[in-house]
Amino acid sequence: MTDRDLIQSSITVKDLFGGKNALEIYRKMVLVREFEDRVHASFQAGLIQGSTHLCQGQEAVVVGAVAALNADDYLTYTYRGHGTCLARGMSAEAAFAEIFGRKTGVSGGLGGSMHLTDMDLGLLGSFAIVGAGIPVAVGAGISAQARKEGQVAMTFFGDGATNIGAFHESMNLAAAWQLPVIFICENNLYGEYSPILTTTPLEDLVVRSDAYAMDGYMIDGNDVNTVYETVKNCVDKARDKGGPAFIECKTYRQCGHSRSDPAKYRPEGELEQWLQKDPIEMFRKKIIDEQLASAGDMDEIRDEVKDEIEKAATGAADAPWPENTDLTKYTYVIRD
Amino acid sequence: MTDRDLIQSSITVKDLFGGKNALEIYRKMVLVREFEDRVHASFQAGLIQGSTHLCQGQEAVVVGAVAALNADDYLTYTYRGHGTCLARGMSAEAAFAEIFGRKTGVSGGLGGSMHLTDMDLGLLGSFAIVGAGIPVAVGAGISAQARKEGQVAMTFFGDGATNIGAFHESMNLAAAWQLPVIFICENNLYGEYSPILTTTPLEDLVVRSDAYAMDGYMIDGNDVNTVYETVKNCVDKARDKGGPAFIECKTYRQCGHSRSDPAKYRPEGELEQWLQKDPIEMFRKKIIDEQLASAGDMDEIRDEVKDEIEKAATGAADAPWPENTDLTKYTYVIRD
Amino acid sequence: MQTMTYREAIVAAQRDALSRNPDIIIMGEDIGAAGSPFKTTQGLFEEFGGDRVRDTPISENAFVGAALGMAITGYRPIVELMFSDFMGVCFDQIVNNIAKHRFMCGGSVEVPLVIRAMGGGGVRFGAQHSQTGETWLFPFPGLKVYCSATPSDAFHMLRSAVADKNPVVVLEHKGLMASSGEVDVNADSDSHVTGPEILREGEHVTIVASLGMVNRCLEAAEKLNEEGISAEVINIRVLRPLNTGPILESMKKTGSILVVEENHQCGGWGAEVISQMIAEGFDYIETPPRRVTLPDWPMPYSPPLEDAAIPSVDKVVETVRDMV
Amino acid sequence: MQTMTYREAIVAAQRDALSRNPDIIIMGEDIGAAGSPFKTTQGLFEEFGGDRVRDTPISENAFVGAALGMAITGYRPIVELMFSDFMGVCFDQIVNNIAKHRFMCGGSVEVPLVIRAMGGGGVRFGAQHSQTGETWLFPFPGLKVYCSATPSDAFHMLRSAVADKNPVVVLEHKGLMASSGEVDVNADSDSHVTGPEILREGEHVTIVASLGMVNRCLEAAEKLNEEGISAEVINIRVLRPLNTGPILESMKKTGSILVVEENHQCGGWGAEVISQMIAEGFDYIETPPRRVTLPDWPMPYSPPLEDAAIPSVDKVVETVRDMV
Ligand SMILES: Cc1ncc(C[n+]2csc(CCOP(=O)(O)OP(=O)(O)O)c2C)c(N)n1
Ligand SMILES: Cc1ncc(C[n+]2csc(CCOP(=O)(O)OP(=O)(O)O)c2C)c(N)n1
Ligand SMILES: [Mg+2]
Ligand SMILES: [Mg+2]
Repeated sequence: MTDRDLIQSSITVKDLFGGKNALEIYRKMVLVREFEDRVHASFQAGLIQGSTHLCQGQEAVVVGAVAALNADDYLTYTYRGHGTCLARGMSAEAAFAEIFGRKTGVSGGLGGSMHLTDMDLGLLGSFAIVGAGIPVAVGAGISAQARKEGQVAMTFFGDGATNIGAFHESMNLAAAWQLPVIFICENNLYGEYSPILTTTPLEDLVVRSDAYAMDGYMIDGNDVNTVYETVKNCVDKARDKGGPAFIECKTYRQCGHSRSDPAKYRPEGELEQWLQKDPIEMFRKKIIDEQLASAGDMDEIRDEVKDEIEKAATGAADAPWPENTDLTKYTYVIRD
Repeated sequence: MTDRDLIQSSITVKDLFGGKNALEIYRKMVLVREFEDRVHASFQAGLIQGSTHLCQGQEAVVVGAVAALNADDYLTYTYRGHGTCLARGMSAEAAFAEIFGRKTGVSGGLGGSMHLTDMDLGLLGSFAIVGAGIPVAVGAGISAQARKEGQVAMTFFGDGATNIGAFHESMNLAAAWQLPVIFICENNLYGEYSPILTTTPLEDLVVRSDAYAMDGYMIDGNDVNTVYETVKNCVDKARDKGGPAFIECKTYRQCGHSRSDPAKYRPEGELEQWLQKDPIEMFRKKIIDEQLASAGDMDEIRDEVKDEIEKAATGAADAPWPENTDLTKYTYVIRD
Repeated sequence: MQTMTYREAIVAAQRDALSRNPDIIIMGEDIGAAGSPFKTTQGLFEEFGGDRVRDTPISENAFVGAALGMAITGYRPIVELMFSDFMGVCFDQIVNNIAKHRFMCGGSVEVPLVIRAMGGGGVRFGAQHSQTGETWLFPFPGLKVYCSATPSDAFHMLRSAVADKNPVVVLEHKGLMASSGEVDVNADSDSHVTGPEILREGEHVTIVASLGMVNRCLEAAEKLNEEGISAEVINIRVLRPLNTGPILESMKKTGSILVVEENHQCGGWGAEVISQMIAEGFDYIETPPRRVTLPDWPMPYSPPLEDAAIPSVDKVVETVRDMV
Repeated sequence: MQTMTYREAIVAAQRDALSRNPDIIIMGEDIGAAGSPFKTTQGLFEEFGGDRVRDTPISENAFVGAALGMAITGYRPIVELMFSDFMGVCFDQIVNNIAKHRFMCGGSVEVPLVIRAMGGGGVRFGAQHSQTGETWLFPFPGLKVYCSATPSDAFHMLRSAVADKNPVVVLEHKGLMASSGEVDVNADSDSHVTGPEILREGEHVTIVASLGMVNRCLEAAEKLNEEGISAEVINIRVLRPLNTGPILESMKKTGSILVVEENHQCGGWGAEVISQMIAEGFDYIETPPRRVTLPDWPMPYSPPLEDAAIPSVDKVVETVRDMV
């Protein structure tokens, strides 16, 4: 049965990552934060139309979970998936360009903010329909199981998504077939503007894994140590034919749901409380406390990242629009 | 949390039903059995084309559960729902006529074996798509809650149906809104030709109610006492704003899945074992043991039912076909 | 007569319905205190309370199916689907259950429910959030399908839908939310759903359009007028049950017909309209009927590509020029 | 040449695929040891084992979505949907994910998967188990949609679908399962999916049909022949991408066209075919094109009503008589 206590890792950063990797983890988290901040600014500035869904505050989940994967593993994620893509190594400039609708975007501008993909990185798809990417990850898990090379598939989704049929059917199928699929539930307490308890009869979604006799863990999703440690254990087990796992990461969406949502529906003080547990600040503090690096070292990393983001965003903004041509060949594979 | 032990009632038939009602319960169970046997025979005889899905062996579930309802309650059920309809009081002749495709059928022959309904009895619908009737019951539960007259909605579905999205979404919605909906899962161990464990990672589906913080019970579904007692308690609670409940009834489909399926996929001896626990025989024995009636009394009831079925089936077979006319008015309500 | 936006008209029709009929319950995602992402239920939660304006979980299949259950047990639900594309996750309930329930019950039950679905492109939401939903529903008897092109439509068609004893899907267009127009709230709503409305009279060509295409066709007609081409513009309004009578009359007059729809050509209602014109007005057709539709690929995200995909005023003008 | 039933052809095509390509995996409900309810996978489980012929839970949305995941990670799934009507519960995956994934990825991925769906009426399964599914899929670019009308189609179209790099939905008809015909298993499968096939040549009228309607039209042509009316009968075979070229050629010859489909008129592919004929062959049309379709109500269960609803040989004969 599922462990229903909130898991918090007690391993040191050093033991878990080693010094150098720890800074790389830190860099990735900052990269995600800076990227999302820039997307927000670009939206406000009119450089992006349509919608964006950002993940500031959830960096420990995406960076920690992705760090547990190998290069040949698979991922599916959502409209709120920029962070997953960057953590996995997607080019920030190509990501910006996609979000800006440019020809140099990861999908040549055909996809957009909700659809960043890069097959070479195993970034199989970002799905804009709630829950729709989960079965796709299950399929990747079937491939992994059939190929017998120890690959795993990981799928990211929100708390609200656990109320949709696709989640349920996918959990059941993965468990019934003992597929190497890692279900990462980013429980950021809200689905759009609705607090979880207005739509869901329980707050600790880990309970749901019992319904499939699946391993389940509820973890501090703002602590990248905890995320990495838990996910790594599950991934290793899955690689070794140990079947799927469900990991509920308690976290918080520091921004609004989408576009320029000011998130006025949040109770007073809630954001401030969660800002105290900001995943990047928490990790930074641990690194300093463990004397793996100085504040100055990390400021330097942040400044580098800021530069990188500035360059990437500017480059993307300068990129050309896609040509207005016949798009049939992007719709169908045309025979030679 | 859900009670995970198999519940078996210890109340006597007399205390639970009283003598007269017990015989009525017995009569209903025999009625369902005889009806289904006759449908089967009619299919074999070519009087029915298409398909039929029968419920011999599951009579204690449908009769016991329906007995716990009031006249103004609502029900949804499945293609395997003849028993539910008869238990609720649908005319056997009109049911036969529908299955035979006749004008005098409950739906004038438009519905068929998989679609017996009678709005006057709260028999809202028999759904041929697995799981599709469950949300409809949730809707009836919303009406019941809004009307505030203590009505409940009950929905019947199989073990296999708990793997489809509609089940999950409905359980969640009913729990989130604390609707008066009673979920009756007829776990007959098979979905079509597949034993439950080939498609589902656990056998005791009651566990699934925890995923919605919903009351859950796992009961001996072949013991009509147990079914009635458990369901009645849940119904009473739901009427009293106590919210929904999930009841897993362990039972067995004595026949094949549909049509003339010989059910060869069953392990040897399994059917025989379950025939030992035949719900009608078990109840009959209890009645005799408690001296509420004699074997002769009950034979008499059975003979009466047989006559009734004979008459109903013959009447239905003699009924005219529907006229071949414009069916628009059955498709749309046409304005006057 | 009042001037209001399309969005306001949607709110007004629901307010009107909630006030008149205590059996009406609205359900959808974030439609309560949040007033819905497109602000189409704004103020209703405050006015009518959480029992009648209900926030649902992200479980479209359950709450659309629940709407059927409510409709056949005495209530009248109005369900909001934030994007028409989400009909995919509840399609079974819409087309197999809701559309067929009355029929399968031998006509013994009425299914008075409304699904409002907001669709359409032009707002940079990408391939999974830009479909109008018209072609999805067009094949299914048992459903009524309305398309609101103006604030007046948005108000009256929704109000008529709510009063209907049949299941009605009202398709609305995201791109029209901020558009404004005159609404006579005292007019007879039912007259809006009898069929196509002639929005502009003309002599040389009949243009039939729906949803976001209607305004573009009116604009095109204006331009064509400057060139001496007189176009009659018809807002089709109701896809099911389809009444092509007024279109036929128009075509008999103009001898030529152009359909403009924000759908792919295959499965579009334009083919049906043209086929009916051919069947019933063969002798009146002077030039081959034409269609302007989406190209045969999903909606691209990039603004210039999306703009190029959606039938434009210019494309309509050119096509008409080519016809007459 | 071998004689086999439609059902056997389906099994044979899958056996062929499984033998040739180790990346092919079949999934569906009760398709393993049970051989599928319509016996369309019989013997495959025994021959290829449970890893390649997989029984699924009743979770169409999950396993159809999983097929997409498999296709983009190196495997080639063939999914069986026992009844086409069940596309309702996995429609989102089919039309929003599978159809659009390649496009949303900027063309950087191939999606080689096959969905086999068995549909159609005439077998007394009622309103929720009798739809062909043609109109459901017709609107969606990104999908290929095949309709098998003969054992040869069933074999070759499925085999070609399996070899395709695009997602293909192969629609099969329950009523044809036991029908038999010649299959040249060594023929080129791809030639079966280039477009319509002329099954009978004629001079006076072109009849276009799909699935279960094809045989009825051939029978009607036979009857008409006795009356001196010569009908050309075309099996449309591929709805997407639609290639009406051979139909146009035929119509240029006969000057008149009748479409027969087991779908409702609204949303049917017949309207598209007619619209294309009008657009491209306007000057060749001598009589207004006609359609014989289902009436505009769900499929009734009662045998005489179901028989009356489905286009019959007599109805086709009468309609042609009326045209020429
Ligand atoms: C099927 C479906 N319904 C509704 C939506 C609209 N929608 C987009 S995001 C969202 C909230 C999802 O909440 P959650 O799963 O918690 O993820 P989060 O956005 O918090 O990361 C909703 C309702 C959608 N995209 N798909
Ligand atoms: C969505 C859907 N998938 C598949 C089917 C075909 N089918 C009909 S009954 C059935 C088995 C259902 O099993 P269970 O829920 O256990 O109910 P039982 O038949 O045992 O009463 C299946 C797969 C269907 N009707 N609907
Ligand atoms: Mg959330
Ligand atoms: Mg079962």
